[in-house]
Amino acid sequence: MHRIGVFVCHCGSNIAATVDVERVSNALAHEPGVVHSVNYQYMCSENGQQLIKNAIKEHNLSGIVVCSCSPRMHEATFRKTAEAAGLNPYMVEIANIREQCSWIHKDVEEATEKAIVLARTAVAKLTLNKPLVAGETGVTKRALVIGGGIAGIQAALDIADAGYEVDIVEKNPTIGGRMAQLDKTFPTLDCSACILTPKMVDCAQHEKINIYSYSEVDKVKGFVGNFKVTIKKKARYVDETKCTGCGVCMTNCPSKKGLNSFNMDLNTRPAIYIPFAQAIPNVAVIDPEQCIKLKSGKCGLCSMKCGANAIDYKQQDSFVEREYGAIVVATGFKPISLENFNEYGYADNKDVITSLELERLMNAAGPSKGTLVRPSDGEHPHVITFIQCVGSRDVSGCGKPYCSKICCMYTAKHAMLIREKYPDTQVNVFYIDVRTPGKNYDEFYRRAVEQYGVNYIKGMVGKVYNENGKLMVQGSNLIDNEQVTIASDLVVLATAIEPDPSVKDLATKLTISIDTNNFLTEAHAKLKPVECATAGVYLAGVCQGPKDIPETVAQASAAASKVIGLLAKDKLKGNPCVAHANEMTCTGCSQCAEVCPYGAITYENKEFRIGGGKTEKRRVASVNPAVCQGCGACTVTCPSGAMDLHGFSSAQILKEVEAICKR
Amino acid sequence: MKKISLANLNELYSAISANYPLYLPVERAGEVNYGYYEEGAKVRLDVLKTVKSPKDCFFPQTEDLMKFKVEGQKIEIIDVREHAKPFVVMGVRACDFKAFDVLDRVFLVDPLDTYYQTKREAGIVITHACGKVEESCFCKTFGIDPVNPLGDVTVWTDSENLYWRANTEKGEALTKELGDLLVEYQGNAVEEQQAKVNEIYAKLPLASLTTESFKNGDMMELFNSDKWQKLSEACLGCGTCTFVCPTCQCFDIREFVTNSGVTRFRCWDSCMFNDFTKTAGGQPRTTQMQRYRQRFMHKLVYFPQNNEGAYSCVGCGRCVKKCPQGLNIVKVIKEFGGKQDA
Amino acid sequence: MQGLEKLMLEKANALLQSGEVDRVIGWKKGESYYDVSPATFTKDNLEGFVYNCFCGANLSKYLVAESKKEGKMLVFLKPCDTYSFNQLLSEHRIEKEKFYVVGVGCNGHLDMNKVYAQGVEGILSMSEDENNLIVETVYGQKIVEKESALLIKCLTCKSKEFAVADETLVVGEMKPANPNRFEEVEKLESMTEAERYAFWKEQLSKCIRCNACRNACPACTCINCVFDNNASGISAKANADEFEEKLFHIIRAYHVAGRCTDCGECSRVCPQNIPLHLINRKVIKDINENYGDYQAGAEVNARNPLVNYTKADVEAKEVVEGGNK
Amino acid sequence: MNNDMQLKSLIEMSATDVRKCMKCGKCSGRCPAFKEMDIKPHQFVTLLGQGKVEKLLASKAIWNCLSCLACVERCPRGVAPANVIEAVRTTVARMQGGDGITAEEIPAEVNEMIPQQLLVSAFRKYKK
Amino acid sequence: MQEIEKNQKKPLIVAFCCNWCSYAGADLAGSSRLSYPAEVKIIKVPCSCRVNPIFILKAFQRGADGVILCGCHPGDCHYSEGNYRTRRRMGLLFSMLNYFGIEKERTRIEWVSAAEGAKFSAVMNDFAKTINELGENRRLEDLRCKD
Repeated sequence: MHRIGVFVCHCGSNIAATVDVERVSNALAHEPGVVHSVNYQYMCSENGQQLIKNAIKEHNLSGIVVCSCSPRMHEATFRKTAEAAGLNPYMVEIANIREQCSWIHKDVEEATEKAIVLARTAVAKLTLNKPLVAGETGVTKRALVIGGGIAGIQAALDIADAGYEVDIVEKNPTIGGRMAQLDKTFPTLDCSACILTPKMVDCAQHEKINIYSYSEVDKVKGFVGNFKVTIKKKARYVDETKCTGCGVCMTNCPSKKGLNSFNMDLNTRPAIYIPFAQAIPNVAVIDPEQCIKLKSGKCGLCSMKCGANAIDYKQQDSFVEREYGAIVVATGFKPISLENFNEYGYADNKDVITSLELERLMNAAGPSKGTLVRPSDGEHPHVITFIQCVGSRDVSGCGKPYCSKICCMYTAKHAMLIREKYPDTQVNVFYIDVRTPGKNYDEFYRRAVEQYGVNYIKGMVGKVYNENGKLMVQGSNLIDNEQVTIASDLVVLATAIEPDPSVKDLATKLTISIDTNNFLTEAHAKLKPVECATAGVYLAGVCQGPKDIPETVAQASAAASKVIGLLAKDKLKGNPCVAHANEMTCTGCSQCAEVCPYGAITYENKEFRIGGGKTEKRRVASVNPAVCQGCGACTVTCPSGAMDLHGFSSAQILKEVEAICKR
Repeated sequence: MKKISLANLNELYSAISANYPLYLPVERAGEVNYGYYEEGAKVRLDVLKTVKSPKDCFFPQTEDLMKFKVEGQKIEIIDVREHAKPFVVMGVRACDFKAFDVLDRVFLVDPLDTYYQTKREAGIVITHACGKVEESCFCKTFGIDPVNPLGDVTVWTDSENLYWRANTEKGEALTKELGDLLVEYQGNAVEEQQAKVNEIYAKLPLASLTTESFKNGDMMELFNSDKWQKLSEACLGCGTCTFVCPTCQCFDIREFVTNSGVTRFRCWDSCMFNDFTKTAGGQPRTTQMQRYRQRFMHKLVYFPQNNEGAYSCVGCGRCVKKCPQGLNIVKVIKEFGGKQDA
Repeated sequence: MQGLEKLMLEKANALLQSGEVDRVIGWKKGESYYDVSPATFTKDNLEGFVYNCFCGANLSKYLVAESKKEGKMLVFLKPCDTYSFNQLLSEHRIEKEKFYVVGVGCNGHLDMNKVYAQGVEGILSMSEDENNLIVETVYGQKIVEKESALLIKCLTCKSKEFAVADETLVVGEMKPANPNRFEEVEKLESMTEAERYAFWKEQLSKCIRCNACRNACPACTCINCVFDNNASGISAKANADEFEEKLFHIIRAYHVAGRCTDCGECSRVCPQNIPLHLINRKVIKDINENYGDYQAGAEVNARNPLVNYTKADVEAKEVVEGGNK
Repeated sequence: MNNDMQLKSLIEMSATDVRKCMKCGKCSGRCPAFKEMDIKPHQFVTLLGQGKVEKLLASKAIWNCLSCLACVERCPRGVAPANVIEAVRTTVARMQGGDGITAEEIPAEVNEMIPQQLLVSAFRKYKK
Repeated sequence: MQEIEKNQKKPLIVAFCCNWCSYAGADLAGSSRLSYPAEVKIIKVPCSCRVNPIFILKAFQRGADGVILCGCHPGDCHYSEGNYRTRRRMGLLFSMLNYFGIEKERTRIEWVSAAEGAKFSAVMNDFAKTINELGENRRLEDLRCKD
């Protein structure tokens, strides 16, 4: 039997001036189930709350309805009040008679009538409320960072510094990512390696950080606080624990024709290699496609020369299963393929290069040891032309519709560096717009123009063609309304960037959503920029959208702080207003799982009694309350009505409808 | 005997409906069911089998039983039984008329169903002899004479006239009220038609259908027969057969919350439904086979055992025509009658 | 049809004998030519196996229960029934391994009501050839052209493709599907609101809530339908008010929206001949026009439009105004 | 026809959304006839966007355009400047009446290497 | 007299508002003192995608003359995609209701953000006006409820 108490608040005159609160409390006193109904000046005040607590004890109330301001204001307050008096906090309903009644109506009669209806509706709902207890789950105090670029490194270091274990999974043989390939960084022109490699070393030496290099995420199970991840360690044919990184194997390897991907394929490397000098882990890896021993069984030189006896041609892919409380996705980017942009002659001319290739050409550790030379003939280029927005802001279907964000700045950087190092070089930049928001960014760009005399031409390039060994860059100069053709020695394309392709597969494994450009979608564009809709998964770096290094680091630290906040908890208290399936009526049709944005629904085959002493196995849905966020999408999709939502059950809402329509 | 030309039937309907609500076969949206006569209604007296039987007029598909008026914490109980005004049901075929007898055996014995009783007493029944028979008809199996039904008034129709014979005081009174509309008739059109119908009935495939095997059969043996499984396997568990049946009388009592209280009403239930007689403790019949068996055991075995051998099937053939999957009582009767159980 | 019946019987026999299947679901002869019933057969017990122009039922419905039994079953499916089979697979209601699907060619099945409507009375026996139904009656022989007595669902046949079949049995050419199956829906859409209201009010007033439409529907496979479940808030055993007539049919159509294959069983089984398929077909038309063409059951595990969305979906208002006048 | 109607007709005939243009000048950067044109390809797009019908109709460049569609092919925004030029050209041609050259007047010895498209567009472009 | 009053009664409008945007939008309308008719009564749901067609039909059965769903703007759903689902489901439901002859103006979806108090009020005023002009819901009512 219900023993409901109704408490009508005056809110000073906010409610009482338009709603006859006395009439409301009297009318409600006669409602079936109501045993106590009063009104008071300020229910949310200490005295008001005490009045409620006393009434709960005195009248042994089973639930309370507070007719007051919006539940968004004081629902939490009154739930605490109820709890303090020994009532389940979910046995509280609020009738919003201020924002949705007294404040918008002038006529006392009308407002009072409406207030009574709203109060009755709340009572009607309350009669079907059930005490709810938020479920609790433990938290595995370890985080997984997927991707070992600057985003992953920063996130891992921040989390580890807070005292939690972190695993980094990096698909390449070394961490470092794209930033390791860069020469200098804008807007300060620091050497990229100088600021990155110490962080890489920190990672390697941090007692809380464990790096799974040359590894990939294979399977993800579980939910926030309790992920179970299977990591695939690809065979590198070198025992990581033994290899000292001395490099003897590299010098002795007879198969030296492999393209050096770290150097953007601009030069070659041996079949056994360490990607670059400061690689972390500083351990060799064998490219099985290139290794003579692995392909034909002959050779074995590296094994013979290895003093540490680290070479293991029989190594296989291996799998480890680890548990994590949180996951940071930091899978980074790659430049887009230029196959749709024949007009720039990238495929046909060695001297048409991408900006990332230029980074390697200018890098002291690069293929030309830092001397800028033309890839075709090793000559010093005298006229260099940059083309911006190659594949960015392109809705024609050939490129990407978005702005890649970093190109304006790095092109200015390149132009400036070249002019500084080789003052005899003429540098031209074709641009559509120069976009330089950011601290000291526009100043940086202006320096390129004003101090270094870089020739910025507003207009886009129509085509690049080779004429007598010169690259003819034909484009518009919109300011002069002219078509110009610049004979250049080197053409640099500011190629658009896109999320690393591995992210698509990963998104499916993590049940996180992906936009039309394959960027991962954050939970809220403004207020939850590093969270995913799937609880416990966070985003850092370009996998979420184009960004430069400072932004990436900031986001990585933000994601890390979210992870730390999560791992700091011993128990995760769930929202008890979650979905639940009635196994007796569930048919296992799987429609609910299809609409669940959180992947909270799974299916299992369960045995049920069907009468006559018989049983049958049936597929039924099961909701993980720790993952469910309580949107209710599944409840409407379920044709049999087996799926319902605590706190907003179908019966409760129908009862509200009934009560509202009663007149 | 009196008669009226078919051309003047609308006048007859108007005259009757002037004094009584008149309930008769009416075509609506392409189907013929019993409905109230009103100006412009498409009366289809010629149709042999209405989709639903006329049992609705005494035992409607839904019927309010009582109301509870709730005000605050006060509850008032309201009796909704009205003093029933006389009404006329016209066009009732012999089989359907016999079905009233079956319903009477259920509702008019202790405990008396006063809702049914009130309507039954207020109803004036005009039966309509069959001028043709269909291959799905088997009323004679249950001793019903399709060409000579009773009721308060019996009518016959041929291609020209409607012939009218009052059988009871109620019928005589109604005849008198109609005055000159009906004229005296002395010919033998009725007898000729009767003979012809009987002759055709004899030729139809179900003419020789008999229920003898059920009369003498052992109830437990019939119940435990393994034939039921095969007979019922296509049954979808819908209620078509029970809802078009003129004798099915099961109902459920339910409540509806109105704006001022609660209305308690009853509505037809079907033993074919999987929640039939479901209670907190469970269900007596959990499989469709059991439900299927119940329906026919009831009609052909249990009911006769409790009612001096009267079957609760009248051979109207509606289930034969309407079962979506071609199941029907004829198949059951033949299965148990045609071959002796081993 | 006799040719096909012979092939089917041979196939059933062969598969039962070889042990490939343990059971067969097909049709069993009735008391008369037209009251054939779906039935299961086992090895050495194929007596009464029949296939004629009245075998219009969709056998897929029975497979939910059959799938729970031991052993493998041979099922004969017409092209339209194969879509239901796939849909049931998608919804995990049946297991493919439990069935050997033989697709049978189809040129439409007959509606006995339409035979009666042609003045056929006092039927003694029937037979058929390719184009005609030959009826012996007490009044003499009557010939009914099959084309004139097709079930509504066959008149508006959606497809002659087998969406799934381990093998097919087709005798002669199948007539093409009807490309204009939405015509009747369009006719209703072109009416005014008041006319449509009157149309459905009259049609649905006939509904006796026998649940035949629901129970025959291969998409309605809930263990406990919301209309039978007192906890749902809408359970009812009769249409106590005009509102409930509409409620039942709206919710019924809505619950199978995106899952309905347009097999037409709802209309076929309705004892009051309410054109129930026009409700489901309206939903299909709306889906096709607003969210892209979709045929439920054409592919296993295709994503039902009702559990899908695109960010560019039209607003609800446009869906309403797009079709209806 | 007044200015507004002419503008409407030009927009319709162009069948391209000039508002999509982000003014990058790629069209003009590609155009092989750029130097001969008084109004440049990108300007056709801009002028139509600004509704400057008179300026468009007075353009001589419409007779320089080769209809090679270089400008259309790689516009990053999917705008078709050649469509605008074609629309202006057709409008001007219609205003002039039907005195263009006809297929019969093409000498038999025309080089087979000349693209068909060029020939067909020539019928519209050149007056007798 | 009572009979006449009954016939002239004001229409009843049920508004389902999602907790995150529209309910907050309604609150903002309230704190901005932007009035809308008292006939509008709000039911809070976690997300517009929680609204089952049964709720809407039930509202009409019990005597509502109009039903309106309010949710976050597409793309802004707290649960990221709930309102997209609502849009599809309700598109089909409303179309079906109209196919049955129920006046299309009786059902509506509006996207109202937590900042759009003014829009909430304007929408409700407009919807109430539309329903007022349409008059009582006769085509989807349950006469028993009037008892």
